[in-house]
Amino acid sequence: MTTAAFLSLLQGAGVTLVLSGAGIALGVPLGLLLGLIRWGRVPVLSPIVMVYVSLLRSTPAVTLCLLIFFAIPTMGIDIGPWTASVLTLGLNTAAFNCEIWRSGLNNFSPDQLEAARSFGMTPALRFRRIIFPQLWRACLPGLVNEMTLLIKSSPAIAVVGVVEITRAATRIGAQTYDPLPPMLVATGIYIVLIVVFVGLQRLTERLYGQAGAAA
Amino acid sequence: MTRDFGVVWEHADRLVEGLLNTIILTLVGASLALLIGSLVAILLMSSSRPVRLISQGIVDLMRCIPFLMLAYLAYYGLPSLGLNLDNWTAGLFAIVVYNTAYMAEIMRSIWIGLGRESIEAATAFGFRGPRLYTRIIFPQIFLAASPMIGNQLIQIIKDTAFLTIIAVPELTHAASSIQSQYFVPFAAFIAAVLIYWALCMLVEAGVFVVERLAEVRR
Amino acid sequence: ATLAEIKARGYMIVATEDDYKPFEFMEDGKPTGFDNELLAEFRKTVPFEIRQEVIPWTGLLAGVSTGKYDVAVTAAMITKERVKSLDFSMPIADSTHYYAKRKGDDSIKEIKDLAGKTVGVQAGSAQLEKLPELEAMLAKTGGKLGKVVQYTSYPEAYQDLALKRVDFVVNTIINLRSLTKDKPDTFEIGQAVSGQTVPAWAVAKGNTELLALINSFMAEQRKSGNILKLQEKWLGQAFPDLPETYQP
Amino acid sequence: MVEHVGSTNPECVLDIRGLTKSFGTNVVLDGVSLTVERGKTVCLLGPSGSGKSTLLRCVNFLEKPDQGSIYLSGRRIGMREGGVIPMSTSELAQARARIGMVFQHFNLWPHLTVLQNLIEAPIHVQRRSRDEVVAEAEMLLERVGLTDKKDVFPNRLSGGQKQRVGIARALAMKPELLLFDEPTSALDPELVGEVVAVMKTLAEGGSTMLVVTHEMGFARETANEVVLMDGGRVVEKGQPSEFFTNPKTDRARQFLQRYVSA
Amino acid sequence: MVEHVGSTNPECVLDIRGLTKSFGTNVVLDGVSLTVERGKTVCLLGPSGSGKSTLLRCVNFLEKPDQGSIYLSGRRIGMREGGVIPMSTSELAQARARIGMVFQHFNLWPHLTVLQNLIEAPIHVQRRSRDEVVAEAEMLLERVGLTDKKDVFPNRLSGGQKQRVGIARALAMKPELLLFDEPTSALDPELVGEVVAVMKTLAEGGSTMLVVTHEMGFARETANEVVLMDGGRVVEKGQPSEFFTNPKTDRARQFLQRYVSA
Ligand SMILES: Nc1ncnc2c1ncn2[C@@H]1O[C@H](COP(=O)(O)OP(=O)(O)OP(=O)(O)O)[C@@H](O)[C@H]1O
Ligand SMILES: Nc1ncnc2c1ncn2[C@@H]1O[C@H](COP(=O)(O)OP(=O)(O)OP(=O)(O)O)[C@@H](O)[C@H]1O
Ligand SMILES: [Mg+2]
Ligand SMILES: [Mg+2]
Repeated sequence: MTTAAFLSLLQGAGVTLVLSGAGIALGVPLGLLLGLIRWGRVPVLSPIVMVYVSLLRSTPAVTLCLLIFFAIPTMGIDIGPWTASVLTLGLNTAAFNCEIWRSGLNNFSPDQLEAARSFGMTPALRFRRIIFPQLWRACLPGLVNEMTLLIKSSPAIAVVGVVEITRAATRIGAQTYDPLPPMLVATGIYIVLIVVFVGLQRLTERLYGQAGAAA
Repeated sequence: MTRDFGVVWEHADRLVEGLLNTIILTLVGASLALLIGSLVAILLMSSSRPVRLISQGIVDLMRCIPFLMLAYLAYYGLPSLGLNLDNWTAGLFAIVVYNTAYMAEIMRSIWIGLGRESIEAATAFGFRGPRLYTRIIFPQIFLAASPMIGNQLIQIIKDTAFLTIIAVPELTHAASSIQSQYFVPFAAFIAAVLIYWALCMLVEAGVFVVERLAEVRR
Repeated sequence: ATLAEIKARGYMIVATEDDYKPFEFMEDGKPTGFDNELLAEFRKTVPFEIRQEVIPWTGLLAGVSTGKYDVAVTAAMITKERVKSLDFSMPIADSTHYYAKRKGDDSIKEIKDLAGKTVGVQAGSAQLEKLPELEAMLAKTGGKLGKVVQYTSYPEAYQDLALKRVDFVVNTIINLRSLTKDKPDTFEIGQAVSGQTVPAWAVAKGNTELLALINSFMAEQRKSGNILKLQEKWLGQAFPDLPETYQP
Repeated sequence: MVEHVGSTNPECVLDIRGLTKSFGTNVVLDGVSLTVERGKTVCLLGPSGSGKSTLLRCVNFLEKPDQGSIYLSGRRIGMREGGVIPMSTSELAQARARIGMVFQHFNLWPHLTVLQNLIEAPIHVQRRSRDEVVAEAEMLLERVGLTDKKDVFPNRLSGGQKQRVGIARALAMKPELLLFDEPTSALDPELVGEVVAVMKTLAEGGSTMLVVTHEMGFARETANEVVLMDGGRVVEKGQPSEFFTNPKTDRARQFLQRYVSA
Repeated sequence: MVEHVGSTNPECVLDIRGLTKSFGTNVVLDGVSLTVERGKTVCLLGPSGSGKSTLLRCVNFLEKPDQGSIYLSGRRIGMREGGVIPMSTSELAQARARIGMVFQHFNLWPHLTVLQNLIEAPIHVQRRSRDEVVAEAEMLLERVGLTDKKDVFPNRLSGGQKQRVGIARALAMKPELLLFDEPTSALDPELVGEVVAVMKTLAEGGSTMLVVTHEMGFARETANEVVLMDGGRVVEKGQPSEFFTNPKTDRARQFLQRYVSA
């Protein structure tokens, strides 16, 4: 493999990182919002979220991306490949994150909530001061798991012409008729990217491990 | 659009064939991943530190490799080591190895929270080895982990779609072949999504049933 | 968009592929190949800007038919199914189908040897549609078509041919020539397995004015002989006798 | 009985009138009336399932009563004046902040240190100044003998220490009324003493307390009044000296029996 | 002290000799010797942390003792005869099946119904026939008064009911010895009585029992012998009548004090 080819893979890695990061930044809070709606059994919205989660979890990312990129513009909203990619990754991961947040909320100690209620905390204050500081720690392994899956599913967005790692590798393979070496290098890059996320998770767990244990 | 769906309908037999292959891959892959994942979970919970660290390392590595790459390497990479698997074997191999890691990690996380009490009682009553696992520990893990195992089963169903790259004729393969051959851009994919959705709802229904079972015991 | 709309907004969007050597592929991050050089010529003749999107085959024709892109600047084979929703320009090459085999594979010497052997093609491709023609040829000598393995793209199919997982791959002569030029020690080209097939650029069905503009450019290129030079350079052979129009 | 409006006795901190509460068909509280005067300690006794916890939870409206009214220092809780319109969540939150509650299982917030547990609600609910609250919290920790545990997380404390933090946390709100729900029954016999001692000093220091407990020793020595509940009703009320030595009802005699044998 | 081999008294079901156990530098058992004769009930008393639970856990080898030996009906536990080679896990499992254990927190198996909890170990560990075991389990459930809860999951039971199931589960193994670790201390005062009653009938029915408890009433009325532990040692042993009215050591007097005030 030539240096130029390697550089193009690195460039692809940058694209993967930026788009995955944006997808995570969209999907994690959105998932929390959806999870709260389900947890709080908000009338009307809750069943809608349920269907959303079911449908999006089962839609392959490639399909979702094609639909967003080609179908939404026919409704008169113009959408670029980057926007479509971020939407694809974010909307998809939000569905999975909704379930992760929800199971965290379901397992949240009713005793502590009751204490907070009896101390006069309003729902918003309870969420901000009591629930969330503990919830994110409990959900972190699940969320990071999902982040790794998101990065891995990101090659799907190549269908709209975004050149991320896998696409860059494919291009090199198509030029040289020898797809294996670029694929191997790409795999190495993925491992490096994802190890960073998993490592950050481990680090956070260790930092907060002691305070996070149940009383 | 209706014409497009007509075209898809005409070739429904190809979708059905793809669907069957997807189901076979999912069933075989998921069963093996659950089975081997249980064994790996035992290693992850081993009292021996080296065993724990090594199995943890392998599980983490699998979670870092994209599934697509794993499938690709199993199919195109292993031959250079002299191991020439056909696309079905390579695909299944990738599904099993990859999901075993996730399943094992899921079961470990539940196992940790299981509480020592019931396991200690079992030991005190003379349970050990395989019986301790099959009678006391894993039934409780499966009851508690059903939502997460369900999540992973859905991942397996969707992972099978990646096997199209190594020419395993599953559902997505059939859909994309219909779409580009007869040029029905959305209809074929929408049909595929609906079929995938139906499959995932089967999984969700299963999770629902197990969750009810768990709830009466909780 | 129609020609009027394109002129009004000042630019046209074309879509090309990135892994379809020798027609379009990426070299050091830049699109190159036959179609890209032809596109460069086209750029010189039009009074508006041309924006280029480089995307995988999967979404390409869908993008043109939904109006996301105006022209598919790629070697899209003209087939019965495609003319239902797309309009094709003058053919840009002749891409009759041949088979390629492993170099030195003596079990395949002529068409009839292909009977019962495993074949690799791209899923949903025009090539796949040509297989019935091969089946008919084999039937004449009492043979049958063997197992068909479909790939998402050709590089994987070639890889499997080298690994002996398939016995031959069917693709256009142009693609195969490019392959054997790069890997002369591994692959070798056999005989034609179909009648004449031609690729062309495509626009959305009914976008007649735009098609006319493209066709007049193509006619120009044929007249000046420029297109023959490009064919010689990229496809390894000039095709001076291409038809004006082609009915699949 | 006609419901009279407002409290007739200005010394009445808590005034519960005709409280009724059912879960489904299960009538858990069946017309309970009860008052607690300023500075007094009332002990609520009764067998399991008699509705003691439910009564406490109704007082700060963690459960919504079906009928009846509750007045805290003369002001209605849960309902706006008149008793028809329910309070908004923010009004309810402010009302709850006037009542301190101590739980059987402590219910400390595990992500906050001991000191942070104490100052959390005063700062964020009562919006008092941080400096003032911290100074006060430190005094409270001294009072329950936990100054050295200030910056420790709850999981590092023993049960008795946790409960003392729980009490200090309730006190930090400067509540008009303190509710205790079996504060010692999750503790090892060893550790009960330290918590009871703190509660005694509170009672003697003039706090107004309503205490559900199984600690007969505490009730006998510290309570100003003892209330026995059974099946959602108050079956006997009285001075502890009276109640323990000379119970008026059969039910009370029967109930006390159990504690004599131990 | 020279370790003698085998039991000298054939009536001795449990014979513990010079048991020592440390966790790190913390010496939890410091040379404990103790015997329980067939059909007798021995109560083990002592403050929190004195090593009572650890002693019980050593008896069925849930903890491995550092030194000393344990004999069950004359057969060494945890070690093969000679005391050098440890038992294999399967030998250990068979030995454990001869001892029934009742836990403070019941430790029922939550995924199994009450009946399934009872028959699980007899069928899968002792490999007895299912029909026989079920018939017996139903009799046991009748004995602890829970026939109607047969097909219910443990989470639907009150604490007292759970513990009665825990006892029946231990009995279903037909153990030679029953160990109880504070079987009533996780129960509401209400519910203690029903469990103590079941234990009394067992003791009177001739079961051999070693009971760690804080229930002085049970110890006084039912035990054949009372053993007081402190700091990992046995500090006093004796008949309950002696022990409770006229303790010989200061430590015992001090210990009993705490229970008088309650
Ligand atoms: N949220 C609820 N839903 C349904 N029933 C409930 C609920 N909370 C309490 N109960 C029922 O109300 C009755 C009274 O319960 P409560 O907890 O008030 O009793 P208690 O006197 O505090 O008993 P204990 O001494 O066991 O704490 C019980 O029968 C209980 O099952
Ligand atoms: N697994 C262990 N690791 C380390 N220390 C332990 C372990 N188990 C018990 N200990 C320590 O051993 C000592 C005795 O514990 P044990 O549980 O036997 O006491 P106990 O008499 O049963 O007390 P309690 O009445 O509180 O149950 C305690 O100091 C305890 O902290
Ligand atoms: Mg209660
Ligand atoms: Mg103990």
